[in-house]
Amino acid sequence: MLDKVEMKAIVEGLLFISGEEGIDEKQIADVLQIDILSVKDILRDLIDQYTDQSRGMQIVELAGVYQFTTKQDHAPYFKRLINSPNSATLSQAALETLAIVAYKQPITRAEIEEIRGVKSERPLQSLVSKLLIKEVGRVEGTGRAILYGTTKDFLDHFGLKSLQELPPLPEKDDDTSLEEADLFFQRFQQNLVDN
Amino acid sequence: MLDKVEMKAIVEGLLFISGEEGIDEKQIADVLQIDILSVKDILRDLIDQYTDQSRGMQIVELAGVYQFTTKQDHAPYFKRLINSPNSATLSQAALETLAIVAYKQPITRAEIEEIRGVKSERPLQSLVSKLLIKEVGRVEGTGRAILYGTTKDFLDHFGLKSLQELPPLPEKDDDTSLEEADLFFQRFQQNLVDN
Amino acid sequence: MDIYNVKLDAFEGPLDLLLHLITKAEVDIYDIPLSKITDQYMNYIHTMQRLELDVASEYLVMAATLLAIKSKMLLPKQEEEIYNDEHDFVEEDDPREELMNRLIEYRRYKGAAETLKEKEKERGLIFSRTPSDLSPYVEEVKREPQRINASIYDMIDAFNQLLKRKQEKIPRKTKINREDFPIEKRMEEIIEQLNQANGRTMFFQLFDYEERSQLIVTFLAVLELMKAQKIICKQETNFSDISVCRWEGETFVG
Repeated sequence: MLDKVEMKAIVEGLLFISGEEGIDEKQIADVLQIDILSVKDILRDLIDQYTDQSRGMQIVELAGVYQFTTKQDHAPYFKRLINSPNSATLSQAALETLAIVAYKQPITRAEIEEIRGVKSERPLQSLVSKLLIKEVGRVEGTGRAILYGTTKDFLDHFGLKSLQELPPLPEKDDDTSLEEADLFFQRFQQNLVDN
Repeated sequence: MLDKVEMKAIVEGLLFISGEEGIDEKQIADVLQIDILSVKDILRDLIDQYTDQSRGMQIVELAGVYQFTTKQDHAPYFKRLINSPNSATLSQAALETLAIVAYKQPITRAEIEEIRGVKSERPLQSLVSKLLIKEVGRVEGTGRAILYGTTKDFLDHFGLKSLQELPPLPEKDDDTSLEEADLFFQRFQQNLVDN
Repeated sequence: MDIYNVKLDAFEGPLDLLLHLITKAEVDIYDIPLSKITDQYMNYIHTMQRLELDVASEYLVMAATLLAIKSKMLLPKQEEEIYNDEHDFVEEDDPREELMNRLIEYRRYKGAAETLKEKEKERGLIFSRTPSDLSPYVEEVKREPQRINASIYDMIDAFNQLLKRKQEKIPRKTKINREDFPIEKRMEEIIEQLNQANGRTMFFQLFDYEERSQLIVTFLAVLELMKAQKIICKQETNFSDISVCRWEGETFVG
């Protein structure tokens, strides 16, 4: 049997890894094999601990789901991180979105969100404002959703002559799917022969 | 000017939002507009705090960046919730190839095959698609063979801070590792006999 | 049964097989009894062929090499090779030397691979989280091309992370084999769940399980609670979702 200190540490870890999806009391109860009441008790303790001003995160509850979030007060620093000229890198969200647009264009926002599993309006906006993607058309019919595609700036930026020069996307997992790998090597060898 | 408690809270928040991408000392210094030494000082404090047994996370330095991770001891509980990131472990062929690349980079496929004594296209391709190695250049002259080197993901995958942290390559006359490896074959044969 | 009758892919190639034979024979790698090891190697190859396994060409090349070294060692040394010239004493080459060096070199990396495997296993015990989406913090920038520090590989890397994330997410449901999943306990949990949801929940929400036995116990628990007049189940129309309510909350309304 775990003691309470240990259980609290594990719950802290669970909250951490469950990220923006959060975790509910029942999931915690299942993992620790304790009852819901004890879970509530541990969560209350943890929430108290994090309320302290000296902490960088807080635990919030939304519809029975608990998650760590950052503090509103620190927003200016996160802004500085993402907008700093040294790290003028694209965010993970923007890079993911860009990869999807590059390989699947023309594509709508809904389709991108389907692949990413999260809302993607902001990364799309940020890519449009950086002139890496643009509207390339509209879906026929009702709604007439915007279709996105990459721009010439996109090619310039990544040093590509054309979209054909995009490297192949990584396979999902190749050790397990040997057939895929086999196909790859057939094509690979074909290429060698052709060139 | 921020006081140290506040700065510590902000660094905690920065580590949190960076997740598995991690954040380096320079980025933190830029955001807080303080020097690297003060950043090191704050990080040391935070790392200490999280070392406490009652905590569910720890701060580790991986591939040159700092990040929050869960603790090893708690792994059994998290495995109930999610797949281990490294659950799909590498094949023996991939591991051997990777070891050669890691210690002899930059290195060509032909040189790797010379050491292993077998064709190594497949493990190389698998390592490239897993982003553990990448093309780092080409050999001058005819053929222009691809030179391979390890990536940042490689360091992360094996929990290393930097390439300097690679354990030393076994000595030429050290055959202890071999004996260990051979235990595997003994067990393997035993299994064959048993079944 | 032939002792070398092991699966072909248990070895990573002819060097790996040779190392195995050498270790097994407990002989010095710097002084390999070539005749013995060659015989064992050939024995292994023949066994594989008898089992109609494809023997990769590398194994056959090595077999030829071994036989060549073996025959060289059997040949009487030629005098002019030993005493080429009075002043220029040529050291006699050990025909095994090149092979020995290759084996030793290969062994080092095989050892390193073992260490990496250990490290990989250790690393697999710690978990992190997906970075937060920072795009809400991105300041609206003027519509003009910017310098961006990202390469095409950063983009592919990001896509790979996405795949990884999706892969990790599949088994989100906790799978825990509970030995005991008593109806009484499940009944309490259902009441607790109802209390949390202001006395009303959807039927399917009670069945958040993957195990058959747990589904059955939950169903029985619902029936028991209905019989004990603790809960009431309602369905507006045929095939619509069934809602489950606390009895007290519903008697007046219904």
